[in-house]
Amino acid sequence: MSARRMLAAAALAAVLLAAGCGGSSGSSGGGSVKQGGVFTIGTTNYIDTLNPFNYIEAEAVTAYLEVYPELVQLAPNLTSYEGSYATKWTHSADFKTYTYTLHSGAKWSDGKPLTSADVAWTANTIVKYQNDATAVLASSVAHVTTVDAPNPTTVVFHYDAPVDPNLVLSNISSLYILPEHIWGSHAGNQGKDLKAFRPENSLPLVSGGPFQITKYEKKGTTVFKPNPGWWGPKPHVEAVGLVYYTNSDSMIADLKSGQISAVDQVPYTAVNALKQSGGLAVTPYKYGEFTNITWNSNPRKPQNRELLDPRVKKAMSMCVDRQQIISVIYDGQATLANQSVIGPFGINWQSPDDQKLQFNCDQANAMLDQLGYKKGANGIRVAPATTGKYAQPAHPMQYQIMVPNSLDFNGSREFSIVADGWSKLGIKVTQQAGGDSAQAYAIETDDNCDAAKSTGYAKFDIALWDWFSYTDPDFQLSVATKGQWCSWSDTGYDNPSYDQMYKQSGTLAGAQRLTLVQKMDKLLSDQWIYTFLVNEKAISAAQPNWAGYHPELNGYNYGYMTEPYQK
Amino acid sequence: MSREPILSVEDLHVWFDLSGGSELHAVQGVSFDLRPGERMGLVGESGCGKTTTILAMMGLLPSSASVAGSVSLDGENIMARGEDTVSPHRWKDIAMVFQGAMNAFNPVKTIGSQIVEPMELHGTATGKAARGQTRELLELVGISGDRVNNYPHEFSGGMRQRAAIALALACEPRVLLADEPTTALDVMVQAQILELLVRLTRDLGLSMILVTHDLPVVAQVCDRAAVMYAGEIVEMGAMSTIYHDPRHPYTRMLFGATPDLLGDADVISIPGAPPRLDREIVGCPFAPRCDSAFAPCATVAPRRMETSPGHEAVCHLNDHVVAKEPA
Amino acid sequence: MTIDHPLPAAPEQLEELSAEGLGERRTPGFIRSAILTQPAALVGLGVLFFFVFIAIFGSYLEPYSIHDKTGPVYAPPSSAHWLGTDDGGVDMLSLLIAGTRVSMEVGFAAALVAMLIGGAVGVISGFVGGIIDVVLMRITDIFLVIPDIPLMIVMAAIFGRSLRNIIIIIGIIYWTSTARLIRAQVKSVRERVYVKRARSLGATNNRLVFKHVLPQVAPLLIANTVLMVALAVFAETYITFLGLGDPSAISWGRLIENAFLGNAVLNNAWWAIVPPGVCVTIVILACTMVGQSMEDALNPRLKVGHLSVRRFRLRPLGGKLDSE
Amino acid sequence: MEGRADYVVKRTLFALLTVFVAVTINFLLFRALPGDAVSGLRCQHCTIQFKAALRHDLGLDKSKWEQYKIYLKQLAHGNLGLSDVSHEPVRGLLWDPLKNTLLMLTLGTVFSIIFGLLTGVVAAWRRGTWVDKGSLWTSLAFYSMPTQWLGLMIVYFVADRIGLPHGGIQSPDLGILGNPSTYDYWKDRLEHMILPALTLGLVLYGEYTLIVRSAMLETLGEDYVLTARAKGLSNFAIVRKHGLRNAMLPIVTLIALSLGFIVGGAITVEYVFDYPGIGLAIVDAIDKRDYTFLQGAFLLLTISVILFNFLADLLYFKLDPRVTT
Repeated sequence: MSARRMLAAAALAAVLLAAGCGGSSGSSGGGSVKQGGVFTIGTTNYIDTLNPFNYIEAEAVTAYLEVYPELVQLAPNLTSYEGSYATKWTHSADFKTYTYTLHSGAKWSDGKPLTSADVAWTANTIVKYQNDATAVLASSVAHVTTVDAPNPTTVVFHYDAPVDPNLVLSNISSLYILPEHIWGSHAGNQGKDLKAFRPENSLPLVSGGPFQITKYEKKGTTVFKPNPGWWGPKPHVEAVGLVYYTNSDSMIADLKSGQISAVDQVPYTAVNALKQSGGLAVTPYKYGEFTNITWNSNPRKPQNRELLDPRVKKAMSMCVDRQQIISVIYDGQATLANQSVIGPFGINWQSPDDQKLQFNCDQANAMLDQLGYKKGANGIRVAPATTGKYAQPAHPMQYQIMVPNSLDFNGSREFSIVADGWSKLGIKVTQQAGGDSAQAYAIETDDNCDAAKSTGYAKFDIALWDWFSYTDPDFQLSVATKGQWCSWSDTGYDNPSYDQMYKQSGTLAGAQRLTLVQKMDKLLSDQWIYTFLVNEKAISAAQPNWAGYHPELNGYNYGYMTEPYQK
Repeated sequence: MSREPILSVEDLHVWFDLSGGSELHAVQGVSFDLRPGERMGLVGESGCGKTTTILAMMGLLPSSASVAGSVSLDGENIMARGEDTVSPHRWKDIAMVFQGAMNAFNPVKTIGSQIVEPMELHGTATGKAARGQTRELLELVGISGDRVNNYPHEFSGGMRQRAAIALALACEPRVLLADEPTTALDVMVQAQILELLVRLTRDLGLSMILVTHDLPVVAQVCDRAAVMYAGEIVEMGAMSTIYHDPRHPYTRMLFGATPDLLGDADVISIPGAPPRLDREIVGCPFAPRCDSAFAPCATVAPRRMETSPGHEAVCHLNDHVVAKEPA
Repeated sequence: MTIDHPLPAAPEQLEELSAEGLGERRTPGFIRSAILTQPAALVGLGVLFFFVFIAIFGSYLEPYSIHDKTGPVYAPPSSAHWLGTDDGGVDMLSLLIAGTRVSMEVGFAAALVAMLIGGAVGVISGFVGGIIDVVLMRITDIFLVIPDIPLMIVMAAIFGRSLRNIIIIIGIIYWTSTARLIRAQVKSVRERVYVKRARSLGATNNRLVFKHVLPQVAPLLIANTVLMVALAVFAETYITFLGLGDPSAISWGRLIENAFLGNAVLNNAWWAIVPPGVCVTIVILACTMVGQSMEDALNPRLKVGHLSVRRFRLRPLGGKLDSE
Repeated sequence: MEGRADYVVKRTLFALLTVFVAVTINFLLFRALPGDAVSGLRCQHCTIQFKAALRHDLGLDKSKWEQYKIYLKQLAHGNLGLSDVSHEPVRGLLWDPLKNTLLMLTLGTVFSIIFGLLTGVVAAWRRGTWVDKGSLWTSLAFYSMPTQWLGLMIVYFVADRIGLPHGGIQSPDLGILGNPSTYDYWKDRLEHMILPALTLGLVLYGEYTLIVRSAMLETLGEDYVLTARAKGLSNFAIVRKHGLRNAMLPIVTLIALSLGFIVGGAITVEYVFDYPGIGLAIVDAIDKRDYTFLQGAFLLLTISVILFNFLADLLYFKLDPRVTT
């Protein structure tokens, strides 16, 4: 239903988007740029609040990038960072101090000066209440101890450990700088008042970005108008309208009838219809989502322990027809995924030695035969009895696969393709509905999940899932640590030596970090805690009289709204 | 009894369409006269066609019915063009007291408003005058005029029946058709209602047809009686003649029969059941239940005979007694 | 309980109408004759049998697998795919046949659950009477007022998405009207002469219920259950459409949901939208015709209309006499 | 007359009892979920200690009975709790969508009641004619159609043809460059309301026609209608003065009982037409498993249906002088 997935746990939503940012390096050159016009973008995600301490929906970030300044943002190539409010930055040799030089003469839209004091106040406030009121943005200042503002155009971040520049930039790009003169009075009550503040109640919002928000309707239209005091490249348009639809059908109908200018994500099932209707520019673009099978990899898992064996998981993975998934579910708009947890945006960090996955059911059958999983009378393979601490009796290989209903592709259909493949191996699976990802997580982790006692991850076996990819591998690698148990860990993977490597990776920079990251990536790949299926492509559509619309910048770079122009 | 009849029914037939295309011949050639001030009883078992007969006279049969014959009021055939000719006389000249007065009143309207309704409709009285008349009518039937604004459910069964009589008198009709006016009332109340009807017809000079299954009641109230069986009048004559000299076994048996003990059903304790009227009847329709049946009864339909002046019967027993047919 | 009967009755009326027209003991062939004499009931029954047949033998009739892409996405109807394909290139006819199985299963099973609960409550309430009757009927009244669909949504959202849950939820939400109807019937049967006689002859309650009361109540219960099937099929499409259906079951409701979520409208794929809804509509109509005909036969509550455009007709006497 | 006062008291008590039962069901159902609102939380700082503290804050560490009492007390103050997703008060979140829904619902219901009454009365009056048969089958058909499917059909076959939007509540370009005039605003709103209201109206129309027809048929078979005819009233006068008023009794009850259905229909209609009312909010809450919101919405819908049933009881009381208990 919703094109981009809703992030259920408020606290960590920011982490997912941490990689976001980039620069608007004037890609509007060439062709005639007509100023003015109203650019309306249809979306099936909504801006749930203009208070960044409280947001859950990814679409809120779209708004923050346009009204709250960031030091850096992801460049349009989506792989490196470029300056935004910061013009340049340096770090100390020990990677523990980062110094940013800021634009001079910047102003908030109400005429008050925008200075390093605002940056320091925002960062220090987040650090101060990071375990509670500001937890949503805590990852943007991970490891930060204090932030100084020695002069109005310089800001210095102090870290408690060496942190790789790529990770720092990745994190800092989601530090939405707030006007201290507005927000300063709302930091009382142990910071709890920060969450209660509703900036949307007094519009236009005091903005330090390219746009001001003049109208906000949570599940309606939000209107962005250029901020006259903005210090960066001026938007071309007279206004941008972000229009929310719950129903992609009426969104596309409005696009076809010319009522909206563009749609950032066209559902896969509507692509052909749009192409055939003609006139619209339908464009696939780079997107970070990749899908996978999640295997419960908790070493203390009580039942179906044969699924802890990487060889079994590999064999089973070999009989999943990923081409069929691409053609049936994505109508061809996806590519085969690498067996790397780091994902398509972090391709530079992936290990060249990761597992390769071929579709070959015969070989998979042979592998399972060889491993001693014989087929029973009913054609279902039997896992032999085992002894030891986790002894289990002989039992048929039949499992439940959890399919959360918030996947943005047709999960049931993917399940049936997976189930079809495995039935050829003599393995029977049934679908277990799991609500949205939060509820599915709750089922995975169990009620009594507790990393300290190593309880949890005892009941589920397999889930269908998807992840969003970032340019920095830190978050994806952290998901497999015990530290993420009962939180972002969906596998229950628990490997002290891996955790050790992860800890170490946080204190390395440059080539050293790359080597270690690749080693960790390969380890996870070999363990088959995930089987990666496909990398999704996203498809946008826009009216032919518009140019400069770069949907891939949404959530990463303010150019998303400043660059579109009428031809 | 020499006066001209006020109402005269001649050879009245009623058929009902049944599903499947067949017909039910509910009334089969009924003829009788009603003279001014006369009270006539129409007696018979349930389903014999007595109610259908008077509904036909009022033109109140449903669309599944077809009617033939004539109903003359003061010599004018009001059945000549069906609804068109009946409707001007309805309630103004001929009014009716319905069976089971329980449901004859609309439960959500006051008694008074329902009595006023026909007055205003037919223009006999309007507004204040109509309301005044209504009070008088209620007083006339023995109900306090203060109760005009009561709802039907606030009346007892007997009172409701009285109110129904008042309703029937609203437009000062000349003929009153009373369809089982005392069914479902207890014996004391029954007697009071009958007394009221007798008083009213006498005082107001009304003619009345009393439809009932209870022959003794007719004997109490009426001057003349017509006994119906299987859609036909099988015996008709002055009450005293019929009472003393019934010329049809059915009439005799009706006098002997006691009403059902529970008193609520239109049941008469004569063994057997009446014939079905959707089929052709051979011979005398009563023959299967008759205690005096003999050879011709099973095959030959009896003819109407005048056994004495003004007394007719349809029975083979009279074949040898009287030779004269009625005109 | 508002969509159960096309001619629904108010609670007050339920009592009356079932008590009417039941003077005598019914013979076992009653239902058969009630249905066979009414063309609408016959047509409805025929339609139901057709769908039940499809449901049972559907797996032999599906031209393609419902998991495989056997044609292009949203291919229009053709000789290869009579009803075209859906958003995954899956054959619509096969999906429709598979959907029949699940929808009919839910329909009949849920109706059965409602019948069992409603029937039991109705029989106990009507037969035992007294305080138990009062309490049970008060409960029934309350559940009659609590809006069923929101309750159904909440229960489905809470108890999880499986066919079994849906069947149970529909069943336990729709028992109320059955209970009221059956109670009124049982009460009237209980007062009948032959039951009283049996009781005075010393029959036990169990025997009375199973030998005398149930056989008399059964026709109405069956009629009610048939109507309930319609309701359950309807409810299933509803729950499923809101994303609360069994994710692994293809039902008609699921196909409607798929058409909606799969942008069938945008793709001009009427063949993905029209058939499942038509099937649901036809089955509900069929159930209504059968159930209603049976109920009408059991409760001849519609009297002669005293009001109609056509009044009685006059007939020339001669014609009639000729034919005599 | 005493009995009539009793009636009002009894119906009031019954309505209150029903509300109480609904509230209790609401409490119990949502407590039947595995775990509680806290156990599903996932976050970096969601330690066992943090969760315990939160449980304490939310009163989840108390006994179910204590929690129930607190729940009732909160409800009495109109407090429906905080949304599991947005952490805003549910009461506030219900209000905006409710306004939208009420508008659309009123339009659809008024449409269906007016047309349902008209065709129902005419069908009963012309019983057995082609008018009756035609309207009977039309209403049966509409009545048998799944609401969401009818909505899709209307989007597919009707919307473009008559130039009405597929969904939403206002045109996306309305009001971006300044506020639209009141006329433009309401014209736009109405255009977006027509199709969902029509869909709901058609389904209800089917039901109401059937209800009205059968109630009228029953009434027209009553003895007092025969009396009225005997009195000489015209058909039209009979229908108006005796038929309709009396048939209104069952009609009022049945329409009140159908409110649950209306509410249910509104949910799918809003979903299909992307109409941001309470139904769409419920669909969204289902999708996100926002149980506190669902709980609040369920309670709101239930209580309004109970309230309308109660009002119908009072109306019944007004219409029918007989009611005593």
